Amino acid sequence: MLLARVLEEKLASLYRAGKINGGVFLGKGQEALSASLGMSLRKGDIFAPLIRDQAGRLAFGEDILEAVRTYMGSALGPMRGREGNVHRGRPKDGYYAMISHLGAMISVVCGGLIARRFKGEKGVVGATCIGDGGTSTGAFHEALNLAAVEKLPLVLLIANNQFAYSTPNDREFACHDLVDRAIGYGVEGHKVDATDLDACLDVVGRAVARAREGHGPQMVVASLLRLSGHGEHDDASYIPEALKAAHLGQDCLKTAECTLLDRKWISPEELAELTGSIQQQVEEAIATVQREPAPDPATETWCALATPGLDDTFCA
Amino acid sequence: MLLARVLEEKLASLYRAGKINGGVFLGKGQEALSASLGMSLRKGDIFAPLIRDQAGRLAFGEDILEAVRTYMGSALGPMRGREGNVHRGRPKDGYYAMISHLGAMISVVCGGLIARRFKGEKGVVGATCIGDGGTSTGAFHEALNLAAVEKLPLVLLIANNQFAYSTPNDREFACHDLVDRAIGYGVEGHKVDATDLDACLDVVGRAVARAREGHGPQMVVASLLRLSGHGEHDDASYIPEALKAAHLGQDCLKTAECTLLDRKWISPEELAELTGSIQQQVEEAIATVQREPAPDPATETWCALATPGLDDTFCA
Amino acid sequence: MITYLEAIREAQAKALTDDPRVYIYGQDVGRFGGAFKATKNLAHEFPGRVLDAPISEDAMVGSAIGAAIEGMRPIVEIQYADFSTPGFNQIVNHAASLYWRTRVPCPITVRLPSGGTAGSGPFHSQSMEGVYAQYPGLVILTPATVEDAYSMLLEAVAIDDPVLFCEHKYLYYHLKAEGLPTEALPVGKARIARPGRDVTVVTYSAMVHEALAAAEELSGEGYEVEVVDLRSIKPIDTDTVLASVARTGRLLAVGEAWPWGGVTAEVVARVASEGLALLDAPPRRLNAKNTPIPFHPNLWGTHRPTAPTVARALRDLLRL
Amino acid sequence: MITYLEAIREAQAKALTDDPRVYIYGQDVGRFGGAFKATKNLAHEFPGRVLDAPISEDAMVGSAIGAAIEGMRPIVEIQYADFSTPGFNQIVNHAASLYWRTRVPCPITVRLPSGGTAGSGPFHSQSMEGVYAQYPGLVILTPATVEDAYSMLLEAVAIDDPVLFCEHKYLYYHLKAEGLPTEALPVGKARIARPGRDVTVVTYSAMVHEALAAAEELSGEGYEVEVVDLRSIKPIDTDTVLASVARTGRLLAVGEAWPWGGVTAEVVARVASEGLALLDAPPRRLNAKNTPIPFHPNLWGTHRPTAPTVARALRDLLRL
Ligand SMILES: Cc1ncc(C[n+]2csc(CCOP(=O)(O)OP(=O)(O)O)c2C)c(N)n1
Ligand SMILES: Cc1ncc(C[n+]2csc(CCOP(=O)(O)OP(=O)(O)O)c2C)c(N)n1
Ligand SMILES: [Mg+2]
Ligand SMILES: [Mg+2]
Repeated sequence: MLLARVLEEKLASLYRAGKINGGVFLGKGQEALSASLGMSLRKGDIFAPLIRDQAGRLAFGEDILEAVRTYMGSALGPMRGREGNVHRGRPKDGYYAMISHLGAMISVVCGGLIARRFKGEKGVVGATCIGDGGTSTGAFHEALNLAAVEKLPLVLLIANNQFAYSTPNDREFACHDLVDRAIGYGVEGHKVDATDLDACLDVVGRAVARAREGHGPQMVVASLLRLSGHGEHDDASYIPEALKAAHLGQDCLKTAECTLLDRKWISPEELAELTGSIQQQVEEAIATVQREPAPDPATETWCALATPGLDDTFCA
Repeated sequence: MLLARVLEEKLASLYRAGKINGGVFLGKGQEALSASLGMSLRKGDIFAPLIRDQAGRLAFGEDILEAVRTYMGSALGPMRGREGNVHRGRPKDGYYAMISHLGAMISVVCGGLIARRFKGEKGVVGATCIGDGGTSTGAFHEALNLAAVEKLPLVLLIANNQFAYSTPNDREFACHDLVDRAIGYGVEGHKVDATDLDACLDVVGRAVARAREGHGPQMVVASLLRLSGHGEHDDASYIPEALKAAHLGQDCLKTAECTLLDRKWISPEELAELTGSIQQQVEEAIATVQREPAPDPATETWCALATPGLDDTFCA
Repeated sequence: MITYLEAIREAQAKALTDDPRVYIYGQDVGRFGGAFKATKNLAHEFPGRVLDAPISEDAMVGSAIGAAIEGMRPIVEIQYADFSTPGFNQIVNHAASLYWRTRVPCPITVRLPSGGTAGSGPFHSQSMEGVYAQYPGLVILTPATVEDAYSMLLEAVAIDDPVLFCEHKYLYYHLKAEGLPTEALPVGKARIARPGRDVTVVTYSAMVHEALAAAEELSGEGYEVEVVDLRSIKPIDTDTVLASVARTGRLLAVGEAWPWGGVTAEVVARVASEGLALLDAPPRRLNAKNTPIPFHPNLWGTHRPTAPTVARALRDLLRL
Repeated sequence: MITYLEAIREAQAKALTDDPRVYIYGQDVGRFGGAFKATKNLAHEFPGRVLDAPISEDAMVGSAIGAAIEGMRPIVEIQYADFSTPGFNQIVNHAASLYWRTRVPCPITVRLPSGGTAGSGPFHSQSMEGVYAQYPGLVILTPATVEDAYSMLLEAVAIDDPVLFCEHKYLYYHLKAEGLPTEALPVGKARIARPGRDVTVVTYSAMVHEALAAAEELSGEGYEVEVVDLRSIKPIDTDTVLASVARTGRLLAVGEAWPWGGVTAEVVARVASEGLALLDAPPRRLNAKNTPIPFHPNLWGTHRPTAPTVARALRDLLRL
């Protein structure tokens, strides 16, 4: 999660320097939650991260080069400049690439799990994330219901960061707590305070284990606050100061660091050294990518089909 | 509800005689529920009935001629032969005309209620119905959530007749009881045994009253069985005999008649007379409509716009 | 004798037999065999591989995409093409873009029972192929014969891209053939359904039969009408269309869908831009009327093109 | 100086002022003023009439239809046109059919921030006007100027039918005018954006400006290019297009959307069938490439038509 934070802060500063095409969307404040999910998953599982899951992506095995390449549009990146920022993945490795439409990835993960079941694979988990706002989509409902009917080993992590872009929870839903939705789908529901890494590791880890053991879909509702704008173009001035100052406004990373230091699992010097080496790693990745070629329209295939012979040549 | 039953049985026999274009969809077994809703609403309320709501339509004030005209495609009907069977209404009178896509009417009723609120109208209720199957649509979720956020006086009646076409509940959802969904939306939930007219009048009436008094959306989940096929082309052989023989398989109409007779609120003679006069009424309506003109393609406007001047003349 | 509908069932049975990666997902497709019985007995013959779906078109298509990512070849039955709209997003934005974005193919087949029948009304009669065809990344098949219904559905399942299989409900029972085909034109090739030398009708799906009937009528008046059955509307076999217009010098494009855009616009635009010199008269189009599809058979019969209106349009065009 | 985006805000402010039946509904449109600030301050100026919606496009449009039935005139902002797909069903099947089915008009305006900008990628760049235009019952506006953004949005709200207002995101900040217009062409009339006599470019929205730049370039080479701005793509002002082609004898239709179907196919098909004799050369089309819209500016700049590619297509056409 430290790596995610450092990487994202660097991306944000590149954005401010005008070196990134399109937007930059940070998971600042959501690292403990996201990393817990990535760490609870195994190779062979399915993971479809969303906007604020840099930490989870890294924990699931993403190389930071992939992130930097996608943001900077390198031709060598997994998306070859065709897609940007958070819209990346390597589906063949179980790491699905989100489309922008909120809610859309949940049913896709369900389908991946159905396929695994057809193949007779056991003990596989499929996980994906959504925000408080994304729970209002029809896609969310249809997919979670489908998962429940099929009793799929799905872990659905709902990061309730209190806002959907600028829209507060009270304009997004009217239930007391989003976890109250679990019973209506017939799935197991969990709550977690996502400013607390220990709690995240525990609750998310338990949800993943329950799914793996065959207890069907697991819904985890996490409370937290986004410690950045919706994207880096947004100053998030709509988030009340009082909320930022309250418990939810705590930085999970700082809290985790303090805990480590308190428990003397790490010394201040070691932490500084770790941070330094991570910073260097990120700098190097960015320097590498900056030397990489941009995609070349002349060598693009400009064909959307896997079967080029079926492309409509008149449209070419 | 007796009228609805008699009317629908007559429509079914016309269908079997090949005198109806398209399908015929009955509300047989659902009359107590539907009628209770229609009776609990007032003029000035909004009602968007669904497939199996003939009884509710009549109770809300539909003339049986409108039903017969729509089924038989009379040019004098409210839909002028453009639409058929259950796809009818008079939106200007608060009686909305469903489109086929399940779940779509709920948000439309919400919008009607938002409009009434803008106009400062108080004490208005908007009601609509959906089946167990329709609860799986994204449209259902988005609309009910929107109603809850806006605290609209919506009554959503879920007729759980155990099957969506041939699909049983266990392939449609996995929660213990659909009423468990209410808490997840932050709306009030009610359950009712819809084979029992008294219970329906009580529970549905209470839900409508709660909505009217400002307690926000009300979800009523009714248990019952469809005593017909999905449409008259379907013999419903997928419904297990045991279920038909069980409590849910009771005919709400028969039960209601027995109650009336038991309580001596009506004598067998009066009931027979009533039935006879209703039958005559239906026969007359059908005879009337059979003499009415079919729509004439030559006098159709073939213009979908309310502003004919904006029609694309090249497409005419 | 085998009907168009039975051919679709047989193709699915064969796909399930030949390829363990195939499964079928859709409302009521299981024990019930589907609203039109296109999957009759398949759940019984292929246990666990024909699954009833909830009324959740978005999730149905979404889950098929996920399964395809993992190497399966799902067939999704949408109960009526009209009800694909709630699944529209997953089709046009997700399935259609997956390969281009990620290099992972998306071999799903979405079966769309399309087109009008008498008394079906605005929401059980639509022809959406032209709407979907605007999106890159989709293959769109519109079989007009029993043979094509069978062979093209098998091809659809084999194709590594998302295929929308627009089967026509009017043809389900109306169309019969002696038996299943043993060979077929490949997807992407149009078929000369009737050769002629005076005028070309380019059409597809149920309208092929209206065009053939009109051609028959006009042959009594001394005109030889060539009917081109496009078979797939994305890709369109422009070469075959141009070659036909080169022979006849006249073009009428006929479609059951609405008049703005769609297949007839695309066909006429291609011929105008690639074969202007071939045309001896202005190319013409005949489509459904620009309103929702009416319920009453009187209105419906006027709303869509039929043999008599095709014949009339042909006579007008031949006089030019 | 006022931008295209500000004109949209001003039109909404005026609609809210003039007509108590108007309200605005959309994600983040309230206090935040919308993702693009098209509703900046409106929530403050018109308390209770600019409402934040949940992320529920289907319900957003559905609720607008219900409000319209009851006599309101809602404006729905979809955050990006690309996100109208979850609301597709309510737009094409419900709003578009309501009047025809029930005689109750459906005066809703759905604002669709459309078209590409550098770095926006496949799901924040789409031009869906041609997809919607296939459906009967919709009016589809595609303003290319600050003046039209203002006057046509006011007209949209006044029209008794569902209007899709396709405002172009690239023009939001790029386009500026001296002030708001006091008069305007009515919806349904195309505009000669630049008169010329050698060739006609028919286009709309952001592509009008690429065409104008190409025309400028070609005027240096001695050619006078006429640019027709369609303004609305449903209805299409076919008469103005034909009159222009009658003057120039040559037609290039340019659109930012995908190449299959859509506006350019419809325009070319109309001219071919109604004005074949006017054409001195084959009509041509220039569209975006047939893939999703790429993220990287290098690729994006090649994917969509631009002034240089329009100019090249015009030179080819003038040589014929
Ligand atoms: C269907 C759809 N509608 C609108 C959007 C535009 N959009 C992107 S992110 C966002 C807010 C998401 O809020 P939330 O789900 O709470 O996630 P968060 O950004 O807080 O992590 C919106 C409205 C979208 N991506 N998809
Ligand atoms: C979005 C959508 N998908 C599919 C259909 C086709 N369809 C019509 S009725 C029906 C079953 C409805 O079941 P339920 O909601 O339980 O209502 P019931 O018929 O039992 O009253 C289906 C699948 C539809 N109308 N809308
Ligand atoms: Mg959020
Ligand atoms: Mg049911």
